[in-house]
Amino acid sequence: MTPKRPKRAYRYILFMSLGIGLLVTGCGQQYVLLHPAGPVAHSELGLIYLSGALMLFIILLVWVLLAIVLVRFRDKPGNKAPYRPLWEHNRKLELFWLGLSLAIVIVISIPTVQKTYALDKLPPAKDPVVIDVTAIQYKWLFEYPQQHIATVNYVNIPSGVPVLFELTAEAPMNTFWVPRLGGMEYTMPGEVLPLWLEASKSGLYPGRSGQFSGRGFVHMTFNVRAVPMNQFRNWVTRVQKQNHPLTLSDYNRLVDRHIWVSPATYSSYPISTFPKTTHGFTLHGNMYTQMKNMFMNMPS
Amino acid sequence: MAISRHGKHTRVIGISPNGPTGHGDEVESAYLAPRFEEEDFPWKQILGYIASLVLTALAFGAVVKHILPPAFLIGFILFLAVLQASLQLGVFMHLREGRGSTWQIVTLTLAILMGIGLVICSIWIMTFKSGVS
Amino acid sequence: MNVPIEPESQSTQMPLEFTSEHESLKILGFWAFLATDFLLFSSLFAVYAVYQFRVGMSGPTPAQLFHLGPVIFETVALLTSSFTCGLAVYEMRHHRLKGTIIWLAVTIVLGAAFVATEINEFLGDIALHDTWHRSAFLSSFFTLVGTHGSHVTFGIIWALTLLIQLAGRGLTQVTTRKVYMFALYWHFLDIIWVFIFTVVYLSGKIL
Amino acid sequence: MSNILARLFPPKTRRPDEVVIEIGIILTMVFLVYILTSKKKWGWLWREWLTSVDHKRIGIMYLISAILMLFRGGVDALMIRSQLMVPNNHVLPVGQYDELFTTHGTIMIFFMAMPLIFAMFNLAIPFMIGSRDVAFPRLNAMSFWLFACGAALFNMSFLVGGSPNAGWTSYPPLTELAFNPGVGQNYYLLAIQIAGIGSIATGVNFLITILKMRAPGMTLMRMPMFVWTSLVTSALILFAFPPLTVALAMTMLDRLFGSNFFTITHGGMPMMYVNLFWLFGHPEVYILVLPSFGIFSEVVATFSRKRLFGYTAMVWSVLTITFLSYGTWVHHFFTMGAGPGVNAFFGVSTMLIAIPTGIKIFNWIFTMWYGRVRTPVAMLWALAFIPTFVVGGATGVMLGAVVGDYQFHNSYFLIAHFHNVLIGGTVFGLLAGVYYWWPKTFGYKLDEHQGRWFFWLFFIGFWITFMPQYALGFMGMTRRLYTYPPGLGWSIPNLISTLGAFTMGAGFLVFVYSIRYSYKHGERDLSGDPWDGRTLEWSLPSPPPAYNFARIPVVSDRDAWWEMKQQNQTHVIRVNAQDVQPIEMPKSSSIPFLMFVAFFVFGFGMVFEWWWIAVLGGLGVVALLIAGTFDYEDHEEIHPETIRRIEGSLGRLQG
Repeated sequence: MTPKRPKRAYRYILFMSLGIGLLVTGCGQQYVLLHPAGPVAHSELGLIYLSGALMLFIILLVWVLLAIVLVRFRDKPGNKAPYRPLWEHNRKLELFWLGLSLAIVIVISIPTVQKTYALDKLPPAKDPVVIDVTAIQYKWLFEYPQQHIATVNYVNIPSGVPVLFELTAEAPMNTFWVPRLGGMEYTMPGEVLPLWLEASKSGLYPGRSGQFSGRGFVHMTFNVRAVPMNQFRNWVTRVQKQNHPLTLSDYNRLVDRHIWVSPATYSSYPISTFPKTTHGFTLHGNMYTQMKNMFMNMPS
Repeated sequence: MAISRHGKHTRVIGISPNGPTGHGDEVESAYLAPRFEEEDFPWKQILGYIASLVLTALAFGAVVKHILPPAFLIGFILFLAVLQASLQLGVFMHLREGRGSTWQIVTLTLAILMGIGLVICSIWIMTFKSGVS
Repeated sequence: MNVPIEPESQSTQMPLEFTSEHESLKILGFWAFLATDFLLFSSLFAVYAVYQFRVGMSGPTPAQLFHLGPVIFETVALLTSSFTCGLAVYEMRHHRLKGTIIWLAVTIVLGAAFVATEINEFLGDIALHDTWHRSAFLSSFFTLVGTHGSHVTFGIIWALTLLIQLAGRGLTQVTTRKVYMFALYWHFLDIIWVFIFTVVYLSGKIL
Repeated sequence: MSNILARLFPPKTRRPDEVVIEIGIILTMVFLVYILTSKKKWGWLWREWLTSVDHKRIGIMYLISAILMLFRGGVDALMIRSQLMVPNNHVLPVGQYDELFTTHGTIMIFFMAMPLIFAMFNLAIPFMIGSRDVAFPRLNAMSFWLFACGAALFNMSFLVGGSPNAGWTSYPPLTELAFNPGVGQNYYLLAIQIAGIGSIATGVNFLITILKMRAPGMTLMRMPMFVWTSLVTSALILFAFPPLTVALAMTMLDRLFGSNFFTITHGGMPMMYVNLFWLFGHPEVYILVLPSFGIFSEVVATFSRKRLFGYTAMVWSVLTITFLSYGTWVHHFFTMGAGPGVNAFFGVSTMLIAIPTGIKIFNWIFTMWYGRVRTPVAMLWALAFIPTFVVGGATGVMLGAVVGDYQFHNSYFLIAHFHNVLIGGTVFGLLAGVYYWWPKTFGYKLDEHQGRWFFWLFFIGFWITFMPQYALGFMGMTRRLYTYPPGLGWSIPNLISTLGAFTMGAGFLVFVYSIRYSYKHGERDLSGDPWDGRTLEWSLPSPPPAYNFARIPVVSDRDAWWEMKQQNQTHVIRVNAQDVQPIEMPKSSSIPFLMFVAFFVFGFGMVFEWWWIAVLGGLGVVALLIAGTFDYEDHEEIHPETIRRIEGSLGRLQG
């Protein structure tokens, strides 16, 4: 079987069109990971690009080498390529690919470690908005300990300001994920995990859960709406004035796994709700802050 | 060949150094040569027993008397426990004996490494949660 | 190239349990099993280490739960049984069937005393409603110590079957190998207990 | 009585197709019983198979079970893909979808890949190291029967009681009684636990077999690569399974006896399960893939007619992978907030594994360099492995880069990655092994022409199925989603992916047909060395006699058989008619099979919390253990006359 020219050209065209197709569709808006809308997602995408590019290089290198080997050393009559059945060792070659893999791993490792530490810290200069997130069977409950309002299945945040999400769960684990703002973090019962995200510009960013949590898992979606700070403040004031408070009976309805609710907004929430699921400890909206808020919000 | 460390009371039951095991070449079988030792009176066992009781008493006494700050105290009694374990392995479990005892030492060493790593890493992972500062 | 196969004449110098190549494989295999079992206990220790302060809403803390009196007794009983088990192997290596059986029987009795004390201790806890329903700490405590206890119980049953076999067949390649394996198991349990004693009971009193 | 029935057959909506499948299973069983009875084959089945301790028979039983399970897991996969084919689809009820992805993952990992690996161990290793059997033949049989017990129990959940539905990882607290009251999760826990005991026993067995039962002259550095990878796989099993045992046992205690390990009250800590599970789970990935690396090394060297390139480097990289694989488990939960120190440490350790793996890939390519590459189906699978696995490895590095994983975790990018590794690595490698060793096992080749159809359908189907899933990951689709709305851009990749899955399914059908066809018409292997092989198994007749080697070979080089052929020394494997010695072989035992029965009863009782049944089964297990220890007659001799007759009929007698 001799390689035929037309077949090669055909393959070439196929690969080219595949590549172009990927590139074109890659720019489509549906590739949410490639369209970061905040510093966290941006930083993460940077590493994805870096590792992806290096890995693509390795993949192509291996594919090309394999293709060359298969063409050159096929067992067919008249193959003029050398045959050396005892050739099993070449220090230079082996050192070369040891060095190559090591170099690539080092190149990826350094920014990985840097970014892991960097993303763990809130940017120092800005004062964050704190939002307590509770994953319920099959809803998302958002509580604003500073503003003392609550929303269900959607969350409004100010843009240009870091937002500290304090994540916990009332029931099985979920993950809190807003792909365009940044990577995910688990919501676990009995634990509070911090995650900070920031939207650079206003917009609607869909979020969802990445950890299967039971029959209604498919409903674990929410929208993040980022608006400028003044609009956010107006919204908070409006909610505090116009909406109903989240009563305990509302809350009990929320935690019932059989009841599905549409997005909702509450002017306040029982102070005990969030601590109840986390044994009285949160990172920022801890008991002290919450009590302070409670006093500040009390009609004098 | 098992080397005697106990003078004339020890009867070494051994195989000549080039005693083959039927596996591997000469280099390998030098490590894997069978080795055994047995004495005429169970001195080793008796001493081991006394030592184990003493170590236990030490650990117990140290805890009851609270002779050190807690962190050091725990380190100390853990050290004593490791001594105890080595004692059991060496004296009673004849760790170095057997046909091809290298393999049991390798397996056990790996298991101990994995076990310690498992415990320490689990504590590290599970009790240290990041806080956003 | 031609590596000679082991001549049987040399094998006679070995302890009986190692003389048959086939039987000695089982001893090495048992070491591998012990490695696995060691990791099983490591996992249990890891869980205990993380859980020891997770006493729930109303559960007792380690310091409140533990009584060192019975624990000391258990420790001494098990250490002594380890010693007697070592003597059994010593007797076996000197081809003394009677001594082997006697020391093995003593080992069984001491093991039974250990298990009885532990069960008594557990029953005491349960009488005070300190069951593992109460907290994660209690769950991990009972599981770790109970797993060790059930290992010891299994060892006792094993040793009983060995006694019957020794009485019936005497010291053969097979029975000595079995006694040797049992001894490895028993000393291994002793090591685990030393760590339970240290990490669970003594540390529980410190922290 | 009605109470019991309600527990065995809980009132759930049974759709017609389910009923059809259930009736089909029952009818198949009845049919099998009928055939065995009418042909009077029960005695044969009992003597030759159920009580056999012969590693060859056990290997074949593993192989058959694995192919059956591949079918079951594959059907699950196709149903999952059908459900996801178009947006807003409701072909399957949501509950059943949850059961499907759970059983798909669990079966493929524990009841397909593991037994297929053990099949390869059993069918190749004793031959390759020049041994007559494994170190502990009876334990080997017991391993198989424990696996079979786990598999039977797990598959029974489909018929009786209900299947588990919390994913193959089964994270609590979703699996706790409070959120998952049915018996499905009990099935998961018991089935994997019982099969896991069998796996540990296999690990012990092959560790000792390889360490101690090698033919004279076969030093560690003369072992075939597959023997090396099997050795470290066995060690990995020993070290990796205990944490799983503990995690499963604790979940079981939580569910059945009310302890508080992973509950959300009383201080329970669900994350501890995740920690323990992946302490097992990550090494498990290497348990699954290392044997394939070994098979691949054998196959590539054989079909390149060349020595394996960089053998020493390969050995060291295998050992490095083994060691590192214990230090990377946290990368499965970077997103659980263990802190930057933990994440950075485990991120770097994860990426370090890429170095030895990369070395291996280059070594394989350079094994073919200066060789003469033939491409029978076995080699095709091996060749398909390189480009596929390198993509899986590369995306693995992308996932190992911690902050990248924050975005990829549990998304379809991850799904595509691990299918790339597990299918491209494990399954391709094992299929290469199946095609490579099939003639040795059964005495005939699988049809090459049909094999090519199988290969190309499966290979192309694989790429069509999983490449769109990388795209889906970038589109933010997460795993285990029952359905999805249109407008997110997910529809077309999902449709393509489903088409690919059905292509793979078609390939599997060709494979099954090919087995049936080759059984009747396949090329018989009379030489025992159909591929011009390099290692000792090809010095034996196909299929080998019960005692494997009439004469234990003495090894002087790495590719022992190749070397013998090169030096025209092949006659040394033949035994002289005069000096045939009796051979001691392990005797069949009914204990392993009875162990299966006892464990099954125990497991069944535990699943349904019918304690007296469980106690009965448990007592049975103990009784069998005791019976085993009193059974001294575990060996029998094969008479020299028998050996002379067998060897003579194979034309393998000297003089």
